[in-house]
Amino acid sequence: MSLLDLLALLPILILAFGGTAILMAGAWYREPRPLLAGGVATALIAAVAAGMVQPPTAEIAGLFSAGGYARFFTILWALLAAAGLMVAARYIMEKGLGAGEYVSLVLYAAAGMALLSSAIHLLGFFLALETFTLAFYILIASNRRCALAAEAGLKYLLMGAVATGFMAFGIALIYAVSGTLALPDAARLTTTAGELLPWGLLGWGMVLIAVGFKISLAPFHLWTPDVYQGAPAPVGGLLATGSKGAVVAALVGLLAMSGPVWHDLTDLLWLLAALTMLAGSLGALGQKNLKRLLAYSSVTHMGTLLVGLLCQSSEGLAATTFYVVVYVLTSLGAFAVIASLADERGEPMAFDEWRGLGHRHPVRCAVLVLVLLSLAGLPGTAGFMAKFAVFQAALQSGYLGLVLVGVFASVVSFAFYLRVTMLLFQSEEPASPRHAGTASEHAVLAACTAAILVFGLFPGILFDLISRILP
Amino acid sequence: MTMLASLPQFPWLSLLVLLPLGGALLCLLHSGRAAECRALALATSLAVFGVALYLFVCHGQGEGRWLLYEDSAWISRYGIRYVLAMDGIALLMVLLTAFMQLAAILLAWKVERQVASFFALLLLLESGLMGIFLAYDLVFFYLFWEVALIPMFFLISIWGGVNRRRAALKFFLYTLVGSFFMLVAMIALYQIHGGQTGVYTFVIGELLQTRLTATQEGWLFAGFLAAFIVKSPLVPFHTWLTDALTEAPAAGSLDLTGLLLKTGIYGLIRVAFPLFPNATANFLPILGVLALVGLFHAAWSAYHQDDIKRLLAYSSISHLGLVVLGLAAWQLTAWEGSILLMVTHGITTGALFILVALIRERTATRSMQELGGLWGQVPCLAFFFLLFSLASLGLPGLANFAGEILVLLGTFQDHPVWAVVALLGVVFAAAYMLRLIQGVIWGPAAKERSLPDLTPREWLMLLPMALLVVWLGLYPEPFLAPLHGTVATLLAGGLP
Amino acid sequence: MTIPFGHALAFAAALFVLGLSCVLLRRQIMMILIGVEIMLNAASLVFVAASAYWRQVDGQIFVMLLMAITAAEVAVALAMVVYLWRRKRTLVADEFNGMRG
Amino acid sequence: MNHSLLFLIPLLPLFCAVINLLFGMRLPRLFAEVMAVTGVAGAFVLTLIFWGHAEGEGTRAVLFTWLNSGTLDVSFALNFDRLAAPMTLMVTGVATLIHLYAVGYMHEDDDYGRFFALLNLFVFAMLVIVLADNLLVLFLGWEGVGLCSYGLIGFWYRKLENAKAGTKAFLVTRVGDVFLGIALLWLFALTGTLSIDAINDQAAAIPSGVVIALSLLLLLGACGKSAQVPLMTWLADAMAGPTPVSALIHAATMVTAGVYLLCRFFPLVSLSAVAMTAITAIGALTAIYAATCAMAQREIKRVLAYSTMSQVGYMFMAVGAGTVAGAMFHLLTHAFFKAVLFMAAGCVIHLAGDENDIFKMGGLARRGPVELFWVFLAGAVCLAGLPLTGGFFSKDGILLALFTHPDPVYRVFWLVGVLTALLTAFYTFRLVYLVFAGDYRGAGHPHAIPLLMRWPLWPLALLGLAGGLLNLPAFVGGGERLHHWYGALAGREVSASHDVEWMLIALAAAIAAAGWLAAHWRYRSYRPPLENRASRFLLSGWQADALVDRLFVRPFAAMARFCSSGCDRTLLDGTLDGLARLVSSWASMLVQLTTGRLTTYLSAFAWGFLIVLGWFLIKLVNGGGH
Repeated sequence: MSLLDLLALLPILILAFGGTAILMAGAWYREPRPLLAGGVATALIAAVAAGMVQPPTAEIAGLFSAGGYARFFTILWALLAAAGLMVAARYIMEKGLGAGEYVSLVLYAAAGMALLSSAIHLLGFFLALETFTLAFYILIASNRRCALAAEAGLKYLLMGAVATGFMAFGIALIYAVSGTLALPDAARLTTTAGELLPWGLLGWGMVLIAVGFKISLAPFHLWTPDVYQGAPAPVGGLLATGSKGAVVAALVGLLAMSGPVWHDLTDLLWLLAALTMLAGSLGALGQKNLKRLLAYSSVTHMGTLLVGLLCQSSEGLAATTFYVVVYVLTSLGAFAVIASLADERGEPMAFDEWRGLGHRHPVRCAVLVLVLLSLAGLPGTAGFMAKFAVFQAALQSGYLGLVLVGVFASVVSFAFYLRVTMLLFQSEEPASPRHAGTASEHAVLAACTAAILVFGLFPGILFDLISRILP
Repeated sequence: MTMLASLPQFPWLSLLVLLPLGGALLCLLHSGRAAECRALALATSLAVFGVALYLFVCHGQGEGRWLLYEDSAWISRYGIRYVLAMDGIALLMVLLTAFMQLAAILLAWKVERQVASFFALLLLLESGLMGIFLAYDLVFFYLFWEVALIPMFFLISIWGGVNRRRAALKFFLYTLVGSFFMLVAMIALYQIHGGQTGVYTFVIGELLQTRLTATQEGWLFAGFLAAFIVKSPLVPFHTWLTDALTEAPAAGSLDLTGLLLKTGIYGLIRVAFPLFPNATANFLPILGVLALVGLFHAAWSAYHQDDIKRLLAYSSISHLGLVVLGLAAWQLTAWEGSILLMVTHGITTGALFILVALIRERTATRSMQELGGLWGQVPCLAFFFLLFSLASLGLPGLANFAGEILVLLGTFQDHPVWAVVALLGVVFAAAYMLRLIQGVIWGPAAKERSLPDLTPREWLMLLPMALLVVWLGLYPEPFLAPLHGTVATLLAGGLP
Repeated sequence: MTIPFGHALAFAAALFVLGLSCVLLRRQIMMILIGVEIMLNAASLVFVAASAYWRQVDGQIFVMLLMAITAAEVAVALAMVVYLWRRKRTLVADEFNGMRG
Repeated sequence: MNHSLLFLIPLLPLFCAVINLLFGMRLPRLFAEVMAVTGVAGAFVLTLIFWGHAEGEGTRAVLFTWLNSGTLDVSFALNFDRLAAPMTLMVTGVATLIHLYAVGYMHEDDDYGRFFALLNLFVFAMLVIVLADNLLVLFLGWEGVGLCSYGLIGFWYRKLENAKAGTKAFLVTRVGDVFLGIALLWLFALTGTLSIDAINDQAAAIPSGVVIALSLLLLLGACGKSAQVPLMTWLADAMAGPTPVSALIHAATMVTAGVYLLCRFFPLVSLSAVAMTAITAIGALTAIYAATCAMAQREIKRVLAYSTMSQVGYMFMAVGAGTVAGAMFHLLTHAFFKAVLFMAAGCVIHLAGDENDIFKMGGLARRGPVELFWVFLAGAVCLAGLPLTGGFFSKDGILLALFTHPDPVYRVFWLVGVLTALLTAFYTFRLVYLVFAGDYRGAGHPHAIPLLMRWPLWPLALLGLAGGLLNLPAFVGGGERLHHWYGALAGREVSASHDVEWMLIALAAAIAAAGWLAAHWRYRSYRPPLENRASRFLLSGWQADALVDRLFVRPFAAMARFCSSGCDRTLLDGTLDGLARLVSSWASMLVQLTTGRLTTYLSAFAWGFLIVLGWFLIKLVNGGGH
């Protein structure tokens, strides 16, 4: 770890040490406002550092790359952390949580995500994954007064622990078969082919199970609705966007570096993708709670992302990256709306708490409608361009079957999203008005809306950026 | 096709599409004050109508394939371009949209709930429709195809009738399924074309040259057909329309029947037929038979209805069946008749929906048992109702007859049996329209009511339509002139 | 006398399956956590065996880090267990089914 | 004089109609009445002025192109030729008198604006039919006439059965229009043009089978409008309209439009003998059918309606027999005396206190003005065909044409014609005796008959009586002026030896006398109507309505029910809702999976692991070939 490596790792160091500093400060100085401001500042500085500072070396100690791709996602996760903190500000102050602890945990999570996105070594992959998972274990259960939060925390913890078990055993098998942990060669498994190959594939299978838990693929997604419902909205926002986005970013990075290496895994991935899309969309159809609906919708989106990964073509990877960025922005918007409406009676979750809110809070409900329509894939919004790109890539690689499943899932998702939008603007027995929301929340909402519309109508900007950074 | 470089002239077509959008945003900004929103909406739609009229007058007789053509890059990664192209047919549709929008806004003058968003949605719908009629790039077309659905969905689900939500959801999902198949077919065509010529683009002009095998063409044509058949409700796929129309608010149903139904047929003419000539050729007989079945099924169903709005919905389906039959005949006169019938049907059925709304405002009912004897109570309204019903019935000298006779004359050339059967359908039209007229105007008044006759606003809506109906019936020449060139090229395999 | 690589793998696999079945069958949270620990140890075993087989030190470094992470995880898990015990006076996993559907 | 002034003839009534429609109710009543009458009278005067243009080939006036698309180029064009001129004169003349009569008749009715507008509109539409140069303009007039008759029959819309009668008339005539439409389409496909003269010129080129089909289509189209056998059920119910309407539409003009159509297309129709026989058969069948029904009718106007149907049947027989001049001759005389009869019937109804049933009248000769009886008698005498009257010569001309037709089957039609003449005489005088003879049986108190309702009757009565002079047969020393007027258009030259003609004239006179005597014997002293199955059968027009109802109306309604509730609601909506329920059942199944208990979530992990293991074993089995 020479000085140059440290310099290359600068943004993540800023996040980590910033978090520690705020944690220490929080011990003496309980006043939440400055701590939050400090947290947001740290995140922004890290983002600027990632953007400005040209890393001297391409790789950091063989574990993480510092290339354009990694820095792009470092910026994204840093901005996400900043937005998450801005959304959580009012929540922390009202619930009287330890501002220092919350902010530092979020910053550690951001650091973990940035590391994961730039991991080029299984060890780095494993370390980064565990760092932000641990941070989330605590963040989810942070609201001591709410019983459901504890339950959600427990579920996430136990499932996470089992997943870590699978991940570790998987990596071990890969290491046993390929003799190396560096990702491109480990993935290729060509060096020691012969009779041990299936065991290597089993190793990758088990890593896939752990990844499946993390980005809630079909059979491993059952925890998602409960955790999203239990976790407070700001944490749910980070969980839905950051943790999933980072893992997918890592997989994209892996595939981008090593080329089409997963041809043995394709039929397994095909099955998982189809199952996920169906489970997500059908699950959401019967929901009566908005956060659970968002959870299932995130499952569907992960299925579509898997379709993008499956294509293993440069088109597919660019489409998946675009999809991840758009998905992160839209989901954040959705949870930000829920957080901004939360008041002393808690967050509006069940449908009859949302009935007719459109008349009381027209602007924010309009944003929510735009977000939902973007999640559904209405043309004109970023969601459509993302889905269009993935479908185009999938068709190019000949996965017509998956595209048709995707079409069915999209139609079903339009159904339940539109049912929510109708609910919002229902005029008979409307629900009581909610909190007016603070400036910081409105800023985040404005940013998300702008992103959805800009990337929807002028996606060229993001596409060019992605094609430049993808190796 | 040598890309017609966008002549450096005023971007009229972009103005047509973006002006209503601007109006909608302004309406939302003034959401507080209802009066201002109404004035704003009216001003915008008047401006759009002015532009459309100017284009009709000045740019009506261009010789080449396109009267106006605008083209600029949009998403270069996928070769998606911002292309707006107007030919004779698009010109008529744009004019119809602008005119009907004006009537819709006047009709919606008495809306109380959320006036601003109602008018904003109406203007957004207009912008979507303008886009559908003008866009010449597949993804751009698809963008407007879906964007036009959203305002209609909200209009029905918020301001609609009793079970409006079910109808709105059914309406949206029905057309959505069709359009998703179109999306997949679009992408597949894009890739095949790219594979063959190395040029990856979505502009229809370019995609016309793709050489497709029979199976490929069949499947892609089926994909596009799914979207357009559902939208121009051919019979087995029409149940969404009757629910949506009966539940939609007055202005919404006016736009739905007057314009949205035309987008389906317009899509066939502009996108599906030119792109897949051979698949179209052997699909035409099926299309013709479907149209005929639709014509009769809708006529019979209309005869059985009690709710006058639902009866008019079925009558729309029946008329559009005749329009599609005209297209299926693949003959110059038949096509011009179909397009003329699309315009006149928009006006006559639109006017009838206005009248139904006015009757509902006065008598708070739409069922024929409770209506009747209106001639005595509201003579002017009843006269207009009679005039437009007769026009919709196909009485010679009024609007629909010109279109219908052209369709029948054209269809008879190659498919005499179709024309004769369609002519029989015209008697069925007389049956249910006369039942409607008798149920509403003549006969003893079910309940003695003192009803106010037409107010000046209502006169302003109905009089121009009445004059237009008579004018189109007697001298449709100015509206047929722009069509000759365009229809000829489209029929000749349409390689511009 | 080095143990053949296959035997180590088989043993580790058996250990892994044991841990997994402990996780699935037991209803107490504590026992589930113990099961997880067994699975992690099985992974460490494979690492050590592989490192020996490949004559590389990577595996063992991984094991060191794995232990560190396991420790952190157990710390957080036990904190959660204490917190849950104080709330619900029970540690049966299925008691916590406030959210469903 | 510029040809396009010809357009003034139809446009004048249209202009007055529009004025009446818009300002009729606002301006004083007199203004509307004057506007209406001048509209039609003006057209009459213009026809006289333009009479010169009709000689020779006639003049054609074109206003502007109506439809121009591809090969089709149709414009609003009028053709004022030999055939059209007398017809226009008759229509405008009779219409003027009937308008005057209507002013008196509708005196108490307050909705006069709409009435006069519709009446004028009707005259406009009729003139368009008569003067049309191409089939499309003819179709415009054809449907316009249908619309006006619908509006006028259902004029007193407050009573539902009037509105129903109007709708029935419109629908049945619309069925006829369909056949005309098919002929129109076919002719355009064959000849590439819709101008009637061009079609007639190219008629020879059309293959014979097609000519037969076209002629039958034209025949059915004509039957619709002229209420001939297959499409005749609407005429009897059309009497629900006010009497001037019945007089104008259902006596003089609309019902003769069918005959006029056949005359217009005579060059085409006459090419096929089969078609001509069919026309004659239809005419004969309708004549005998209507005559029998007229005998059993109870209402005065229904008797006259059936008699009109019967007389139009005669005109069809004349066209079928090949003599256009004979048909037009009978058409003109019939227009005069039938108009008189209807108008007189209007006065009679007034006298009987708005009572229609002739069995509740009687002795009206004494109750009202005495000349009413004489004018009614004049019309009745012409209808019955007593010698020297207009009706006698025109009917005799037709019977002569039938008798001298080369084809033997026409003898049968001649016999039917003679029998119908007998029945006609009988029911005419039955009507006269029941209405005027004996003492008053009704309860109503008589309304006063305004002057305007009495004065216009006389000219028509005289025209009816002196109608014979129009086309006096040669052997009686007549100049056959109408026949020469038509020249080439007149059709077959009817000539027979002197003794045959005298024999026929004697026969006709004897029949008329016999009919009178029978009626005299039967109804001189009042007898209540006999109620038996036969009379009820005849009263209801051979159960035609019931037949049509069972054959068409009921299956149509059943099909409508099947289509809308059967197909749409259950089948289509059913499948959609079923699909929706299926998908939501999947959804609820899936949702049950998340039971909330941790053990199920962990078991899901196990299932996932099993999938991977299964996939791994497959890979193991086929050697991990990659």
